[in-house]
Amino acid sequence: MSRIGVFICHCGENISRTVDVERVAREVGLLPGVSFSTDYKYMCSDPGQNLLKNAIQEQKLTHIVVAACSPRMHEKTFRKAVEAAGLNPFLCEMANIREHCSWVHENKEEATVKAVEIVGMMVERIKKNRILPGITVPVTKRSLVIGGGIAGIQAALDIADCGHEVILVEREPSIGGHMAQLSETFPTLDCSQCIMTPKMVDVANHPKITLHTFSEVELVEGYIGNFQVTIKKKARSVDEDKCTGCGVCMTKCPQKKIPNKFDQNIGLRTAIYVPFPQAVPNTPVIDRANCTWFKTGKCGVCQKVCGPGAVDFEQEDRLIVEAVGAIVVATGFDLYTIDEKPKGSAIKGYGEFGHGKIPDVIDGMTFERLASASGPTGGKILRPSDGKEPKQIVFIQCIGSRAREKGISYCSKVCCMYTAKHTMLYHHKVHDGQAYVFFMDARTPGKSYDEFWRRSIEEEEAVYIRGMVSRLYQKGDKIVVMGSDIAVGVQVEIEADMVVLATAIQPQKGADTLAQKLGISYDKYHFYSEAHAKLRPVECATAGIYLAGACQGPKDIPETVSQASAAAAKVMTLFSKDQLEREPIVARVREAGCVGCFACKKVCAYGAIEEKEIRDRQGNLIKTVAYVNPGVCAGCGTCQATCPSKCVELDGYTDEQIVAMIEAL
Amino acid sequence: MHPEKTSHTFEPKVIAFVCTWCTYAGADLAGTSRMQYPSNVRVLKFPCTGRIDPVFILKAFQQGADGVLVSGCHPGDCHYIAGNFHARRRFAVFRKLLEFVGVDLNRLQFSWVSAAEGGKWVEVVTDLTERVRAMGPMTEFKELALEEQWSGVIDTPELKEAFSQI
Amino acid sequence: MTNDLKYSYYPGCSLHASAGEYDLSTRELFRHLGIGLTEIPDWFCCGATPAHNVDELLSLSLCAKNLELADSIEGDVAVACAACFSRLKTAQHILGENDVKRKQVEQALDAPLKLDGNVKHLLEILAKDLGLERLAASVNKPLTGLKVACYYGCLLTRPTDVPNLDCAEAPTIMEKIIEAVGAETVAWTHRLECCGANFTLSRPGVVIQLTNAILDAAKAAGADCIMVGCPLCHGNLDIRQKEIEKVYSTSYDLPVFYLTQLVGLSVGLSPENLGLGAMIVSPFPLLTEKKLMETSLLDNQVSLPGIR
Amino acid sequence: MKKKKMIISQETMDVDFVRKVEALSDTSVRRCFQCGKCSAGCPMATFMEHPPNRVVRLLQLGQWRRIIEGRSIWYCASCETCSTRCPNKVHLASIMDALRKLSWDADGPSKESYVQLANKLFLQNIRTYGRQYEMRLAAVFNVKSGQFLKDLMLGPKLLAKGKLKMFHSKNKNLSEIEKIFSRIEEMRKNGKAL
Repeated sequence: MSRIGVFICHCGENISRTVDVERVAREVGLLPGVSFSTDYKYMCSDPGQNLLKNAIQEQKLTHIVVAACSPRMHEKTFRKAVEAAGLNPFLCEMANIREHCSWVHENKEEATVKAVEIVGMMVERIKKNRILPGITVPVTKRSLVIGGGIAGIQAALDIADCGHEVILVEREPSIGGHMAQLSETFPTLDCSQCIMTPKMVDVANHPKITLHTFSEVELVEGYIGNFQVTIKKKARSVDEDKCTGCGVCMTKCPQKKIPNKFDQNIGLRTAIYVPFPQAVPNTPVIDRANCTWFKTGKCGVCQKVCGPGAVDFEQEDRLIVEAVGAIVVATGFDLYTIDEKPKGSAIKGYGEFGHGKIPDVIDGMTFERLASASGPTGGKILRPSDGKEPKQIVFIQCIGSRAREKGISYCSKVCCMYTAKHTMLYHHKVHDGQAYVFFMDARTPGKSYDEFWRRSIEEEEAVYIRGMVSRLYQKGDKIVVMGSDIAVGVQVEIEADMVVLATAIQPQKGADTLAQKLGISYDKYHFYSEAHAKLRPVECATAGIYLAGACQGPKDIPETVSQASAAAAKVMTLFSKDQLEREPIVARVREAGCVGCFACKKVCAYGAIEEKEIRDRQGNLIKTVAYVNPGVCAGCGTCQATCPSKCVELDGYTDEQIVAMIEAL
Repeated sequence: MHPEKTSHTFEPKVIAFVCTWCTYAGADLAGTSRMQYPSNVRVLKFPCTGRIDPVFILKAFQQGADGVLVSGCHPGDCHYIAGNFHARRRFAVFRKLLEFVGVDLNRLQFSWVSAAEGGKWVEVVTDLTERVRAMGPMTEFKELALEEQWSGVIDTPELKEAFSQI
Repeated sequence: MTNDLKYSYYPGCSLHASAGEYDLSTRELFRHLGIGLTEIPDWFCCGATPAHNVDELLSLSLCAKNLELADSIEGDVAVACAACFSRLKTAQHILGENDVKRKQVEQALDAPLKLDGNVKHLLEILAKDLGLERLAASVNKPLTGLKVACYYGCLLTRPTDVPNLDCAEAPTIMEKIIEAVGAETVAWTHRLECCGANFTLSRPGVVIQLTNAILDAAKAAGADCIMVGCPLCHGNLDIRQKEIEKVYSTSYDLPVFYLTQLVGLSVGLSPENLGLGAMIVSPFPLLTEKKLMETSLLDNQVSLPGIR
Repeated sequence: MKKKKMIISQETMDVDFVRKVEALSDTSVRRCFQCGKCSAGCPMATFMEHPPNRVVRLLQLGQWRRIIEGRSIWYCASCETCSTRCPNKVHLASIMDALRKLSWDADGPSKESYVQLANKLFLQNIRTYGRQYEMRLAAVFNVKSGQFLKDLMLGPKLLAKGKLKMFHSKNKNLSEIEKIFSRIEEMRKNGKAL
């Protein structure tokens, strides 16, 4: 039999002014199960808490109801006090008679009656409360970072600098990502490689970071603090331990005319290659699709010239398994292309711009490679078609972005700024040239950003035209740009030598597949979803997985770096304790009744519900039931309301407790 | 806010099922702002509107509630990502069912009240209370409550006939 | 040649008047290819641009009425005129999506709508239903050496999701057909620009300006002739060509063929049966030069036979 | 030309008119974010005093009188370039149709009477003959517009080529077309049609 203690707080006069607290204590004391009830001036004060603790000891109370302010205010306080007195904290509930009663009513009689009923409801509820033991989850203090761009690099360095091991996985042969491709960066115009490559070297040299390039995440199992990750190391055909990075193989390779993806396919590379000279690691990779040896079985020049004997044609893909406690996803972005898209794709191309078939219509990233001192033209702006210097260059913004018709309605955020930067770089390199920019809005919030944009117009003499371009077509060696200036209200036609399109930022290809492996959610564009748009912007809804950079949405470099450090801080918070403790408000499945319909699994936003097989002693499958992983469950209870056989129960909010409250009316 | 004091012959019972993150906090805000509203409402706190089983609404009517309010975070603001969307779908269907069994849907109110909308909470509660007051007591389901407590004895002619047919 | 293709035929007003040769060559070509073509009895004007410009309900009702008439004949609806094609397709699209408009049209026709008929432009029938391979197989006089500028105009493909004929911005269907019968195509800039047909009556000055740009671009791209699939485009490009040459003091001399005329030539139909004589800019010097026609025919004034 | 100042208030912004346009055209006017792509590609923009993007802008402000007082809508060729290329799926060609219809109904003060006249004759012809009768259309247009000699040089050439028919192919179903026209008129009178 429960011995319930009820404590009514006066809250100074805040409650007692409109609620007759003594009467409440008296009437509640008559309820069955209540063996002690009293009122006190300030329950939350030290003497108040001591009163509570002493009463528990002296009266041998088993359940406590404190009628005072909102539980959002002091529930933790009283549960702590109850715990100190030796009771399970979840055997204490609060009845809100301040915010929901004394403060919102003036008639003392009405307020008192209501207070009695509120406390009565909580008394009936607490009779059904169960002891809830705290949940602890062990934490493996190693982390996985997926993606080796600036986001992944920053997160990996921050975590590793705190002394925790980091496994960094990168799909490409080198880390560096898109930032390594950029020429100069806004708003300061410092060289991207100059600020990026030292960080890449730091990663390579960090004793706590294990780098897996040319590798992909295959499988993720487990939950927060306890993930098992299978990583596929694709066959590089070069032994990373033996290779010294001398580069002789690359100079001797006879296949020299393969378009280099790092240079947006305008530069060329060999079949055994590193994507760019400052690559980390500086170990080449053999592009098997283009290698003579792999195509014909003859050649093998690289193997012959390699001093340390690192070239290994027999190498195969390898799978490795790592145990980690937290995962940072930093897979970055991909650029929209104006090509014709496959039928059925939600995204469309730009037929009006020739579907990418006019050679001197390039995208912003290609312009970066042209402008980069280490790029295929050595930093000269030259047309891909004939190598001439363009004297009239047109930039068009919002290509793919803000284009509902093409299937993308968001703003890509960085294009306004990088286009302004491009006009400056162009003006610095082609003094007698003229840059024109077609734009609809210039979006330049950010420190020193608007000043930068204005500088491109006022000092670097770029001509900005507010209006869009309807069509591009080749006429002789010129590209005719059919645009409009909506401020003047006329059509504008420019015969340009080159056109640069500020194409939209999209998530990486395969972002959805990776999300499914990780069990995290994504939006219709396949950007990953954060747990809360405002207050939990770097965490996934799935516990233990964090987001950094443009995989979550378009971002510039400073923002990406901040988010990466924030994600690292979240990982470090998790790693600060050996055991993860959490409130035991989680759902549980009553396996006997579960019919295995998995309606709960469908509605669970956290992927907390797993399928569990129940077998007899001979190992025969009896049935498959739902299982809630307490480490992952967030305690919303949607599964319980969904369960058709009422076999999921959310601890702390069971049907029994709720019905008891309703029945107390 | 001081609504005119008038005495009523009928004081309805209104039960509010609310989520803890938005509407409960909104009701707290109404309190800290010392707004005034009818004392007829009793609040039941849930982690999320997604937890609210339609059965609770039936149960509340059965237990003599004259009006029921279900309120949570605005769409898109759910603390648990999508719980309120699940709730919204569930209740859209449930309303039809309630209507089918003959409950006047004016007794049941769904709303979104955020943690910042103390004023809206007052408005919603006041409106519902006054509406239900005008409608008079809800009697239909109280009989059901009695039926639920049926002793198991087959003592009426209808029951006897039904039993013999099985 | 036999095949089981059968269509109901909606010629449209122009084909019964100023574009008689389009009608003639279509019938002759389809007969030659063994494709069944039954003219919809007592079809009405689709309303064309003037109707939808000022009275959408009327435009929709006229199209719905024609689709209802077509329903009685076996097969999809074959349409020759790009404007009629666009109107019929648009009506189907709008009436399929907008319930309010659908109900009003039902009321105007005083009958339930029959919109299921598949409306197809001749291009679609040749390139997809018959297929380029079968089309190429029936060629016996390939149009070797003829450089054709394919002119789509505006209504054949726009807007993207409605006619669903080809990509609205980079269509290739005409080029594919004309290459299948042995001719060369030129890449040119103005194949999708509007000729302003809507204003041919009210604002000829506008039309002359727009059409001149198209002719100029075709000439600049090195085309011998232009191919169209629309009697309105033809009206401007062919009938007004001499006038334009006068206004701009230039010379184009670009014969403007209907697609059925060029394809007809390649399968061996005679110039009489294709109504080549009805073209204002005579095609005979060009065809003789390219050895696609016997010289003897040059002196013979081939005239357009009357409409049956 | 002196331009009138635009006085903007809830009274001067005719939201009802905009809603009518939206219902007729089945597209959103508010959605346009004024990128100007429609004006960039419009073959007729050089003939219009308000380029297409500005027509939508004026509509967004509810200033439809400024639109229909001008000739822009009557210079639209209905080529649908704007609708096809609009990044925001605003079906501008349909908006133009709706504006013309509303202006036509109001017998508005348009400057472009030739286009209106041609349209009127075109529809009259359909009502009378069921089909278009090009020769009559052209002849009546010239008479009514007072341009007796317009395109006169084309006539004989077309007749010689058999392109102009002196007599029209008859449609045996004329009563049907008359019924459609009169039903629509009836519906309009009763306010049952857009």
